[in-house]
Amino acid sequence: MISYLLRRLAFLAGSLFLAGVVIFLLLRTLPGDPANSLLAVGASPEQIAAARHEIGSDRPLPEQFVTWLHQLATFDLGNSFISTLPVGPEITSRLDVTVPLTLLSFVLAVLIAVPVGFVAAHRSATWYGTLISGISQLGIAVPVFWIGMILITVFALQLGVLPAGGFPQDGWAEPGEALTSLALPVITVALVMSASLIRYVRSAALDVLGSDYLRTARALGSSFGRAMWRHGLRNGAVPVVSVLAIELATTLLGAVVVETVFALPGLGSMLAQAVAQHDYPTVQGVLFVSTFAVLVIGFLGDIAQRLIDPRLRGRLSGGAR
Amino acid sequence: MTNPIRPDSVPPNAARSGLTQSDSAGVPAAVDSPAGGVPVLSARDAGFAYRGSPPVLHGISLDITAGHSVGLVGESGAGKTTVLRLLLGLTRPTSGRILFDGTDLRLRDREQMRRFRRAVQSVFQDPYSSLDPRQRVGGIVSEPLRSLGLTRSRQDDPRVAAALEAVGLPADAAARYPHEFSGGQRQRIAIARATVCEPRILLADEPVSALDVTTRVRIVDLLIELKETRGLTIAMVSHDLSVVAALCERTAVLERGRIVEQGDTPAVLGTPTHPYTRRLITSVPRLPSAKEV
Amino acid sequence: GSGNDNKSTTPSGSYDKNATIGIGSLYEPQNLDNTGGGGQGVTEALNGNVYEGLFRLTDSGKVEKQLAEDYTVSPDGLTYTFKLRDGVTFHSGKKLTSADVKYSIEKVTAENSQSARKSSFDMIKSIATPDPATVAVTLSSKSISFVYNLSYVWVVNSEAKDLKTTEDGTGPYKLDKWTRGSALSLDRFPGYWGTPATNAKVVFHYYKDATALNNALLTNAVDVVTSEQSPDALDQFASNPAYKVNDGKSTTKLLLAFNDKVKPFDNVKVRKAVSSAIDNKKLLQSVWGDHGTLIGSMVPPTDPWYEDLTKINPYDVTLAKKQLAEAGYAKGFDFTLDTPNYDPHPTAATFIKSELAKVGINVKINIITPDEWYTKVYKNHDFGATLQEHVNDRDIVWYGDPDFYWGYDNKQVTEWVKQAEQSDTTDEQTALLKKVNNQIAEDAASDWLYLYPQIVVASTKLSGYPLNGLNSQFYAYAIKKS
Amino acid sequence: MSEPTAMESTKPTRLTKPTKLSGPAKTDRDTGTGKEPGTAAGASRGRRSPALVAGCVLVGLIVAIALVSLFWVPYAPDDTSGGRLVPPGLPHLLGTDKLGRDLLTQLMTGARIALEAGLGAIAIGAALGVCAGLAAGFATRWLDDTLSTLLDVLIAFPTLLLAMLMVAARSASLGTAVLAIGFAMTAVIARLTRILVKRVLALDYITAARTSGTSWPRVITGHVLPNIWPTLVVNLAQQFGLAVMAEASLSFLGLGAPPPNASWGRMLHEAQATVFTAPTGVVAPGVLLVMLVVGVNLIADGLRDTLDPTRRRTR
Amino acid sequence: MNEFEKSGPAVPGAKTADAKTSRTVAAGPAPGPAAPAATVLDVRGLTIRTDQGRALVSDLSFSIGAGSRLGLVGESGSGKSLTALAVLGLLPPGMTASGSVVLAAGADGPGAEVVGASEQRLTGLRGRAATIVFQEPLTALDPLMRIGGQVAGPLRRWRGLRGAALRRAVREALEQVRLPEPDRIIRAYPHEISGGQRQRVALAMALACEPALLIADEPTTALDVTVQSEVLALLDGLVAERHMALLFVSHDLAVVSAVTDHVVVLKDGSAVESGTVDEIVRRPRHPYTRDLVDSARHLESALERIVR
Ligand SMILES: Nc1ncnc2c1ncn2[C@@H]1O[C@H](COP(=O)(O)OP(=O)(O)OP(=O)(O)O)[C@@H](O)[C@H]1O
Ligand SMILES: Nc1ncnc2c1ncn2[C@@H]1O[C@H](COP(=O)(O)OP(=O)(O)OP(=O)(O)O)[C@@H](O)[C@H]1O
Ligand SMILES: [Mg+2]
Ligand SMILES: [Mg+2]
Repeated sequence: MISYLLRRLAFLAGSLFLAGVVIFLLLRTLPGDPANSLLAVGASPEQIAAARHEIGSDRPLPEQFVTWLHQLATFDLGNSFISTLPVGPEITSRLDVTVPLTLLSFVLAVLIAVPVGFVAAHRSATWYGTLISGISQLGIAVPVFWIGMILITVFALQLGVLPAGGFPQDGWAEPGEALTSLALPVITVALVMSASLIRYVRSAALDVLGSDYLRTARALGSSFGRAMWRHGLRNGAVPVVSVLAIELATTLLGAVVVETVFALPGLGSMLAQAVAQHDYPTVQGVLFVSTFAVLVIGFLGDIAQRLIDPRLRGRLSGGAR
Repeated sequence: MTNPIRPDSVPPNAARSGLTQSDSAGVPAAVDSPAGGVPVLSARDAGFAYRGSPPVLHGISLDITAGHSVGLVGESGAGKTTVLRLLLGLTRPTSGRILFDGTDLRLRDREQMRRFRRAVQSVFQDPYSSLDPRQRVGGIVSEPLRSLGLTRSRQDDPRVAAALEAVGLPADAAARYPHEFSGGQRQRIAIARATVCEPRILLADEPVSALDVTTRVRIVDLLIELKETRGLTIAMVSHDLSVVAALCERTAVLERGRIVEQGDTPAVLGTPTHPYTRRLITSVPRLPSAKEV
Repeated sequence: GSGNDNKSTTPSGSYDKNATIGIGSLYEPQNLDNTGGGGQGVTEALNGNVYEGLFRLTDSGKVEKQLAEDYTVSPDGLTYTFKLRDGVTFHSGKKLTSADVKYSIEKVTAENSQSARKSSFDMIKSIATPDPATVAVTLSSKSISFVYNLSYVWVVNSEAKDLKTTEDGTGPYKLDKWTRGSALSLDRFPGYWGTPATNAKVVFHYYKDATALNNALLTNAVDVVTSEQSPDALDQFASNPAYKVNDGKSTTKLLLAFNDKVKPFDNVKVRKAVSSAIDNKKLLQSVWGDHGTLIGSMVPPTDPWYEDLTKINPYDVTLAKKQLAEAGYAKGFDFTLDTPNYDPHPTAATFIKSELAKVGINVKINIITPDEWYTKVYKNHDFGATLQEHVNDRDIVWYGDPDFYWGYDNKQVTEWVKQAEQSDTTDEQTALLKKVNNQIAEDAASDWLYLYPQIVVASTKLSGYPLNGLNSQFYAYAIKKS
Repeated sequence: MSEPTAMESTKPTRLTKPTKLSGPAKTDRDTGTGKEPGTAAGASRGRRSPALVAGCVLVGLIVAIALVSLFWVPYAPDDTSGGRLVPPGLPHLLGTDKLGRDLLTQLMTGARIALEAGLGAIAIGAALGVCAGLAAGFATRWLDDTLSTLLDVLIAFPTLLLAMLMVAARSASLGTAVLAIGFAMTAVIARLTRILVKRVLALDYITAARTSGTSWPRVITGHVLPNIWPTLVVNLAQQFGLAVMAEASLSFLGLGAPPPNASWGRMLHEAQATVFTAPTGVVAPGVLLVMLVVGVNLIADGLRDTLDPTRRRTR
Repeated sequence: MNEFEKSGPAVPGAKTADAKTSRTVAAGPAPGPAAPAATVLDVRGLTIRTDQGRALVSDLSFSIGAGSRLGLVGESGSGKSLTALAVLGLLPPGMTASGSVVLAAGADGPGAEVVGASEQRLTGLRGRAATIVFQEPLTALDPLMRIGGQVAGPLRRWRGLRGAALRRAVREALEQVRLPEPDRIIRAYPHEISGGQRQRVALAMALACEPALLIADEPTTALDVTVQSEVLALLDGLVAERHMALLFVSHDLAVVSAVTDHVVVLKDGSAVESGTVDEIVRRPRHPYTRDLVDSARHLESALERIVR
């Protein structure tokens, strides 16, 4: 396990560097002049040149890359082309919204999906088993923004029980208010996420239900519930955990839509804006932090899987499937 | 070609090599090749290790001579399948050599490989995974012919029909899919595929282990028949000593990657010297004798 | 402070002196420096609220004295001497001096300044500070707009360190907190030299999406929306007694700008035909419902030289066809319309396409990013026609620049524009620019599709908010909440 | 020599090492009985799956609408003569939008865009993904380790992110969106292909083919591809649904097909502001979108049952 | 229970033949309608259908008395495993059993009907009245749980052991089935031990329940011959020691004859013949049985000639 951890960590570092290079090159090959966005329509060419010089986009690529790497090494993500303010602190402040949003949605989705998915599998022959599968099928097909729009219309505009969007200016200094403003977005994301999770949980549960070890446990006199608890849960978790890691990463990075609908100052909306403005350092910074997060989530997912499943220990790659 | 030397004709003790022999230094000579001449296929002091694992085979020396079918017995994990893979040219030994018709088998030599593939064919244990479910039987059986450039046709080649007939399958089988056949019939299809290009040697990995006793008998009979009518030489892995006794003139006993005993079957199984062989023989479950006590 | 000129919002009797006003906006500042790329949002939030100039532009477009108590102009019109108001302190506590004013002007004209107004100060020769209360600026040529332009110059503390995330101005509010991506809050500044603000705190809440902004107003998360961009949602406010929809005048014009130097738009008749073929009224109606105005030219009603010129190129399809025939395009022609990818341009482009189809002109819509627009259209003049919104007031003068992107080159107009700037009196300036205005309309230099409405939607509890929001400023200090 | 009939011994007696039979090989073993042990649902599904039929009906409807829109729509797509936000009725069956364009017309052209987006993305994703997956499937050891971990990482990057980057580079258009979605899909398809290839390669019939002298290219075309395509097709159908959704989301964010094209996502975005005054604008495109995606998912499920009856409903 | 605790190292199964002859005398009930009082399992007219109504097992009847051994023989797919599962009420979902399966619930109380019993009732029966060892030792054990934990499950449940006593019992249970290095195996995961070892673990778990009836569904088919004979001998010894009844399922007549005294031959889900091992092997009456016996003899003969 230790050697696995070391190898996996080395891989993590390698991926991160690679991702850095890819992100950097990707952004530099994009057309469009960042300096353009700096200036209102009335700017003179001299002003643009000056602006370019200031942000360093006139220097040769390798030099820019080295500068960037150097900054990274000192935990500095550079300054935004547009606002000229440092990128790092802003990302941190945005994470205050995105991370709780993601984690809460994730937890809620798991809380919904695990029991529901299990029932769908255990009772797959009954009408409500079919109904659950049907609803989750439908849930996958409904776009996030549609659910968001409907929730806003019902809970914020009609009933007026929850805010329609936004996030308190003081953030988590007022936990109650912060939680209330995250309520609808979290429900939205959790609904969408659980729709697809239910299917994974259902299929994992079906595998468990048909497994020999469960049958053995029952043959030895375990009640069904006990056997499920002792054996089913962990075995079912193996394939689900690898999916969970991906879902978590996807939600973390895919928060753009929900952040737009709910006007949340999260990482997603920051990225969307930065992309539109060609604000390379910001895009770069957000992407890098996201990549880091994805890699770490993947890493944790792998570790979790290996903790659950002794058969995987020592194998570098290959999830449950 | 169709005159297998009766194993009984060789005196038991003369035809046995012990454990010590394969341990001796240098490249051991083919152990007491029977009077058949040059072995078609042989392993010389071959060792093998799967990448990243400790070696699983050590100094394996084995000859397959025309007319002398060989049975490879041993417990699970002893390395029987691995030996077969080496002999099939699927992997290169990590040490030692594999010889085909007396020359080194070179996996890159296209010409030699073509001759080799034509001469050496294989049958596997699991009749379910060894046939491509999405090909018709005709396509499956004709595959060696097509791959070796002996025919272009998928089903119409007379050799396909002949091969199917030889294994006791109806001619219309060619147009059907494997899943329409039972385990025993599937194993027949596999044998038809292996014999369609008239190979000299058939390497079989537990060809009957997956079958019911009744079916097993029929397949063994079929193999005996093919030996006799076609002069086929079989090299077979099996943990079922009865099958080895019925089919093979010679037997090699493998234990933890080493050949601990090899020689003519009656000698090895009749008067085993190695304790493992002895244990193997006493372990075989027997029916109560036919006569009432 | 300076008087409240927000006439149209009736002041209600009693109000909460310690109210917090929530203001919803789509324009978040990039940073807090208007010479360093702060953008439209920083003007909206800080101009007049946190920072003040020597002069200020009222909501109706008048220029008033603010930090300048008085000023004189030398007879040759080249030296302006400003006398500063006494007793003004910055939020940091420092007293305002002439050095700060000099510093502030130079900040706008500095080489690395990103101020859009930078070029309007090109004629400044020198700035002198004979005593702490006096600033004398010498110009190299006469500039009638100088005082007006000074209303854009924020007077900042010359000793302030970080003006990008903090501030040090003299206005009625000081910055409480700026949470990027989310909100910016201002607190009443107790040491303000003038009339204190009528509320204790204002919070600008920023939204990326008009619908989200409207929802915020509907759920009382904000009290007022500075500039409504989603007219479709107005019905729900108009019919609700809890809200008031205020129709103000903006300075933002939507232009169908021709490249006047290339075929077929180098032909006045073609331009006039196109202008006449498009039913601007219907376009405005479909984009903005009953809001917004048609002006028929480049000048918004808040500019002193405004005239209603919608008659010059009226909507008249037969006339359009006739003019096309006269220009030799009886069968119409094809052209590509470079359209920025954000609203309302694509919508307008679709509309124009369907209108012009009726006179046989086939439009190909080419959607481009703002970047591309800047490079392709603005810099390289590589286009036939384009759509663009022009937000500033007093920007008719661009028609006097033959090198501007639309390539309108009329010697007479260029001369008039130059003379106007050199005029001695505003009347003279106004008369000249009116001539310019008429001429470009006659030439159909562009098709001025419409003038945006400036719609402020507010809770009926609120009064005293500005309505026109010229140049996107939003004076919050007179807002009262009952 | 009589053999037991196929019916009698559909299950092998395994006497030695447990051989884990997986996916494709297992597939047709049970087609004999047409049943899947352990799942009652599997047993009740006949050869013509109701899911498949329902899915075909839904998708067929959308396809029909899209096809009709090629030849006929009630109004020209950019005809603005309808009047602002006319409620449903005659002559505008579903009413008009704020520009006075006919909603039905837009919905119909939107169907075409949705299908184009789905098909385009799938084409790109499948072409690249299957090739990459094959390569990784045949790669050994560290190369495979690297590739598969790389794919894992790539999969975690959401389609939207990639699309936003590409849109930033190339400006919003249907082509860009499709390209981006296709690229994002590549990793998923590649990973699946890799797993399927690995599974098939471990089976004896591949070894048999090799010992028959069959060359690698012929092993791929003759054995690997035919045995992985059913599962692949099922997955591609699912990805199609996701692609359609992704396009709608992009359009919703204003990064998809630009305005004259009436993408459903964009229609939803535009209608957002008028949820109360003109609800048809929000409901109609949403319903069609859901119909299409549910339809392809049903088809995927149905295909799995018919092409691949033993595979449990994974995902 | 006392017996269990007292029993030292069990007799190795080397003396199979002796044990068997003695047992045959103490013969349990012959499969037939009249079941004596000590019946542990009584199956009457058992029919198993799929949810489409196809009968996979039809009208099967047999019974087993305490301490006796019955073999169920038949080729692949003949319904042996389904029968075994039906006895425990563990049929896969969608399959239904009809007829009657009565398990002796207590020492001499009235038998409990399995067919149609509630899940709760079945849970009470499973383990104590009867339990099963499956063919596939790898999949029958939970891959994610250490062996120790898995063996502890039934011990805790049936003998109420906790803490140190439980740990000791687990170790003893593993020693009973003659596993080498029990301490290592306790900590091992199923994939870390060999097939034969796994099957012994499964056996230990089943024995820990101290069932009245042990069902062994092809428990050795996945094993090597050498290991197979060891496990068979072990099973033989332990069952005898505890005076358990045994239902042994296999397709291999030779294997069945090594451990049981009575045999039921199954073909296509119905019994074609039944009787003592000797009768079946020496005088098969039904052609199918004859075929089965002949095949086995045929294969054996080759080896017989050499080994004698
Ligand atoms: N792909 C592989 N990678 C690593 N080790 C392997 C691999 N395949 C087999 N081994 C190991 O090599 C040894 C010999 O395996 P092999 O399959 O040749 O045995 P066998 O005698 O055929 O066994 P069986 O009777 O169970 O088929 C075993 O210890 C096995 O674990
Ligand atoms: N879950 C299931 N659903 C449908 N049919 C099944 C199921 N399980 C088994 N069968 C069928 O029931 C019949 C009897 O199966 P069973 O497993 O009892 O055979 P068996 O005698 O144990 O065979 P083997 O020796 O292969 O284990 C077979 O035809 C099999 O295909
Ligand atoms: Mg093997
Ligand atoms: Mg069975």
